[in-house]
Amino acid sequence: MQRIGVFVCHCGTNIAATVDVKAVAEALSHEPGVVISQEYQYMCSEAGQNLVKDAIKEYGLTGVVVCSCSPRMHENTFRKAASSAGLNPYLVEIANIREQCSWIHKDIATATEKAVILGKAAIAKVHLNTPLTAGESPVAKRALVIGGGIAGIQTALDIAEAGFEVDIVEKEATIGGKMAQIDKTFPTLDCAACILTPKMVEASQNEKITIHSYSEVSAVKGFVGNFTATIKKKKRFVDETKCTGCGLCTEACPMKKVPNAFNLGLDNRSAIYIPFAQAVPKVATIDPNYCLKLRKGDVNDKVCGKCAEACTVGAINYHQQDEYIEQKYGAIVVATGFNPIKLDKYDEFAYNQCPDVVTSLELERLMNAAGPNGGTLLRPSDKTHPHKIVFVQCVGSRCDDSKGKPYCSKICCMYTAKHAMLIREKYPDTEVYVFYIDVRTPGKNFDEFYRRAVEQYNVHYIKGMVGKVTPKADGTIDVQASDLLSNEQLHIDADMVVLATAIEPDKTARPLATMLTTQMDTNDFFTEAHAKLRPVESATAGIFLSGACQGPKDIPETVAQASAAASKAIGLLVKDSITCNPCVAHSNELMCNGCSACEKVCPYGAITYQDKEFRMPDRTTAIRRVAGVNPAVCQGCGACTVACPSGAMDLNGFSNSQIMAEVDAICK
Amino acid sequence: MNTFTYYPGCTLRTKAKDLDAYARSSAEALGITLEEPKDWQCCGGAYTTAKDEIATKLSAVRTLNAAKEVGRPLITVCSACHNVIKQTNYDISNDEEMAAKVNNYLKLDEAYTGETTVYHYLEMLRDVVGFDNLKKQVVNPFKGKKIAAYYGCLLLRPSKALAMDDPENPSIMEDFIKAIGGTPVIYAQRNECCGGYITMEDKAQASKRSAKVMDSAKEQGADMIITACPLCLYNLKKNSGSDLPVYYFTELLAEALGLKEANNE
Amino acid sequence: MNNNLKEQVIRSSGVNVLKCMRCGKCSGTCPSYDEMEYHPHQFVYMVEKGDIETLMKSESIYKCLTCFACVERCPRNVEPAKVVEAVRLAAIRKQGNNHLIADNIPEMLDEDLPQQAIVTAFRKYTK
Amino acid sequence: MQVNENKEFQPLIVAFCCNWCSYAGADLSGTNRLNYPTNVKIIRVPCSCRVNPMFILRAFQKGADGVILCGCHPGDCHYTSGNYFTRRRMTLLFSMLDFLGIERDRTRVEWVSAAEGAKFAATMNEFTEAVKKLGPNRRLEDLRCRKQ
Repeated sequence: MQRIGVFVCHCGTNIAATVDVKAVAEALSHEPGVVISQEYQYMCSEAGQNLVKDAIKEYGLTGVVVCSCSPRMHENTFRKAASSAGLNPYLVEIANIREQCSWIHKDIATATEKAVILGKAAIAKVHLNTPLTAGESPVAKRALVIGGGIAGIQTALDIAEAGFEVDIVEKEATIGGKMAQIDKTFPTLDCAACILTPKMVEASQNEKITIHSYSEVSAVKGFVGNFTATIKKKKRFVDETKCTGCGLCTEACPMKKVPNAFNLGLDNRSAIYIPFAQAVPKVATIDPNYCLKLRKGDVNDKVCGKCAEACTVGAINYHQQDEYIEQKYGAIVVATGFNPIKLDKYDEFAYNQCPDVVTSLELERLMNAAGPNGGTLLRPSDKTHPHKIVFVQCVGSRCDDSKGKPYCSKICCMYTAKHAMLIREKYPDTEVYVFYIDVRTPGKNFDEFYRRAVEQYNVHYIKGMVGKVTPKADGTIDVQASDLLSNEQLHIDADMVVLATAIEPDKTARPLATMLTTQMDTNDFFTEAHAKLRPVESATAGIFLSGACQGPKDIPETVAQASAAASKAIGLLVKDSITCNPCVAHSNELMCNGCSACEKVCPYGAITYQDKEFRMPDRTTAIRRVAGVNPAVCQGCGACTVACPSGAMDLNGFSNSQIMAEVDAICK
Repeated sequence: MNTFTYYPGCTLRTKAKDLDAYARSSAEALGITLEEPKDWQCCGGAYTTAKDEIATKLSAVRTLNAAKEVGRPLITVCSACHNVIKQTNYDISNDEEMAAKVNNYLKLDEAYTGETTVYHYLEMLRDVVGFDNLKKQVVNPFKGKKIAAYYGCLLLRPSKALAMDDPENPSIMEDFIKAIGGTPVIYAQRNECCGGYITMEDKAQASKRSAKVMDSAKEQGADMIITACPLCLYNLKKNSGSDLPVYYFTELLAEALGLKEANNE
Repeated sequence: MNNNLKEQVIRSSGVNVLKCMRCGKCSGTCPSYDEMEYHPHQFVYMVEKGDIETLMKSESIYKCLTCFACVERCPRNVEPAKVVEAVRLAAIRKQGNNHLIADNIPEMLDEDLPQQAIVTAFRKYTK
Repeated sequence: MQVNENKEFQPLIVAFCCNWCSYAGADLSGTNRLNYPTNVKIIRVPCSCRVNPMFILRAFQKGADGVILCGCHPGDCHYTSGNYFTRRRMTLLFSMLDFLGIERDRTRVEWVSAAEGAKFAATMNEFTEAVKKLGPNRRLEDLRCRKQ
């Protein structure tokens, strides 16, 4: 006779506000086999877990049902609790009455009714649960970091420091990411390159770190401790092992009018290029969209070939093809970063019509010593020095969904204060105006920094918003804006306008999330496993999050999170093995007819056939061909169970009878 | 197939005959038949956005329903008519409560719920005729002419309902200008209001607005400015104090197609 | 504060004034700003506060050109012009509150003034 | 209180969700507080390919009015190829149900990734509406299973 305990969680008011937890506990207490049914404020707390443990001992429970949050959240917690009280952990079932009930429904009566049904289904299932023992699987001692910006670099360095191999996969020709494009950093105003480039070099020289630049992750298979990733090294038409980064090819290249992506198109580069002087790896790459030879379509044609002629080490290879590398990893860290949004929907600011209306990132390049003007701030249109600059905050941030991004991009207030200050410092004759809605400066020394811009550098902060930007024939820009405090509409005759453009996750993030089976929010930021308590882990085991791919972040926060993600990854990599999933398939040899249907559908090759001797009813023996499952290889998908025509194949933890019992309980 | 219901509106019958006449003759030359619905009424000139206004929306619905009954898309020329009719059509398609109230009032044989497609004449040129095709039929191109397109507020906004073009960086009139051989002049005030009906009681405000538009176009080197709206034309001509010539876009179209003299007799 | 009037204006405009984040872009873009005593962002805020009568008495309601620049550019989709319209309707719907009197029209006319101006002004200013 | 005789038909909908994508997607719609009707009851399976057609028939027999099966997008299956099996098996099953006169709209296969909370909620809303329109399942329901 089964003795089942039911525990209903309030989750504070998360569940209790919409589900009448007392009624649920009461209703479930009448289910067959239930010997105790109680509710508690926080089942996952120690006191809550003790309730479960005590009940297991006191009532000699043979099964436990916890009605609480998603099993993806706390199934393990309760399994551990049961285990510590002497009950096999796989005799615990979770009814998800939070994510799939209280959080999505509003009406208490119907939500309660649904919670009861979900509880009944879990009880019906637990009746048929069998004790399972988990095996172990080895952990591949290597980490994959996707994205080579400051987040990816920091994570890789920390993991390598702990003694593990790390691969960085970066889609651009160099690592460095957005930070490499930034001029100075707030709130200390030190130069971004001065603090980033040594880290880039460190990463490239660290023997534990392999950098795959100009590469993408094209496939990921497997599970925690045991991922297999396919890395596509895109053809760059240059042999990385030979190229010395001397730059002779870039000088020889006759195609000089390629918009320089590193400088955001503010100047031009050659078709064969090294993104910037401190690029890592310092290797040339040919842009096939502009290269005269490659555009021709036939590389054997006699066209151009100047770069190959100039190269003294024979690194240029017009015949190079994409290369695919397959590698096993124990842990994966996502560090795909961010981009400024496109400003097509905000042309009242004349971004597409006037070259002197720029984004903040473009301003970084315009002010950078390695930028298009060698560090002198000049207007892109006529290369003259601007004397009046207007900054517009919150362009595309805090918007209605249909217009832009609903979130605050977080970094703009601070970098705008930085820009304003740097300009006033270097060009005291330049007037700087900042239109703001709110100045948001939470962070160590942040508000002090902003106050310095106002008090020391006399930057004009105006509470209000720019409504219309009109480029004029004389080259100046009429900025029409409201000044809410003086209640007037202003017209400023500016020389330049800088838009603090909202940031969004990189476009590669969504397909990557799908590949990794990790969660994302509606803005395409990766979702952490727990907003407060597990901020650097994704809900999928073995996948960790680093930097702005998880939400807008400044550099210090990014670095902190990168190191946190690294420590989580290291925590996984130091283990020699991790507990495997015991919910694997098994075949009932007496029922198996040896048809091989299961073997054909198994994606892991976990099923093999062997001839076995069986005793037949009339005391004879017969040799029969039957299926066997290797539990270390089986991942428990269950494809075989459906393919099996004789019903011999079943899946631990999700057996035919268990699922049928759930169906029956729901439909009763 | 290329027959459309054509709604001229009140002003095109009186003060803006040029806008109307050249629209008709050009359409004919381009192989488009325009049929006026019977007994049309004035659209009201301005769309009342208030949810509790029903009577002011009825005349536009009658026009839309007339087009629905003959099963043809509706073409408008005047920016104001276009704005009123298009907004009415948008709201009646998306606001069930309004659709119900309107239909209760009108008691049509079959309820009208936004079935008619509404084109502005410019959209017809772009989407039905095609600017490339138009270009081929131009006999008097405006070569070397720097023409500033004036959209005003009515053609583009609210963009959700009008859905003609990018509300902040439109190109339909510029593409039209290119098709008739001219050089479009881009200037920032092209999608700002001319002052509109405020001219009735506050000439100063209308002057200020229209002068701003004209100055902005002139500053960018425009030789002339074109519009689709009689009220814009009035404000820009009479109130701006500018000497920049203002024309209806249909005048230029007819001239480019070699029709203008014929109609000017 | 007049709750009835506030409710009427909100219902009639269909605008959720609580969506406003008070950036002032509507007023930054308004072509009639200098002619208005109360500006678009103030309309939204004063309706939220329920201070409608002040707005109804102000000439500002007749200065809005309904050009929809504020509607188009509002980052939060608040649609201030619809609020202005609703307040104006609340004012002119009152008996004897027509802002435009038919008898005065002839002196406003000139030979080029299009009909459109007259019908539009009627729509905007009278009931 | 008067009993409302025109009380709207509330269908019973069973949703099978794969653990890796769709179940996580369902959790995400919860985390984002995206509503869908209580009619939908989710059963967690490791992979959509774990769903035996028998489970679906059983659900109909026991009185479910609609059954929806959700898995990872094709090509993104956690187990590499499970959802391809699902797609084939369900095509077959649905055409059989068709043959039996079960309306096609009572069954559905939908791909919902772990990142698509909004899609999950939208799908469930839409599916519930579709099943509501069809009314109660009569063809396959075993009346002996009907609750008293």
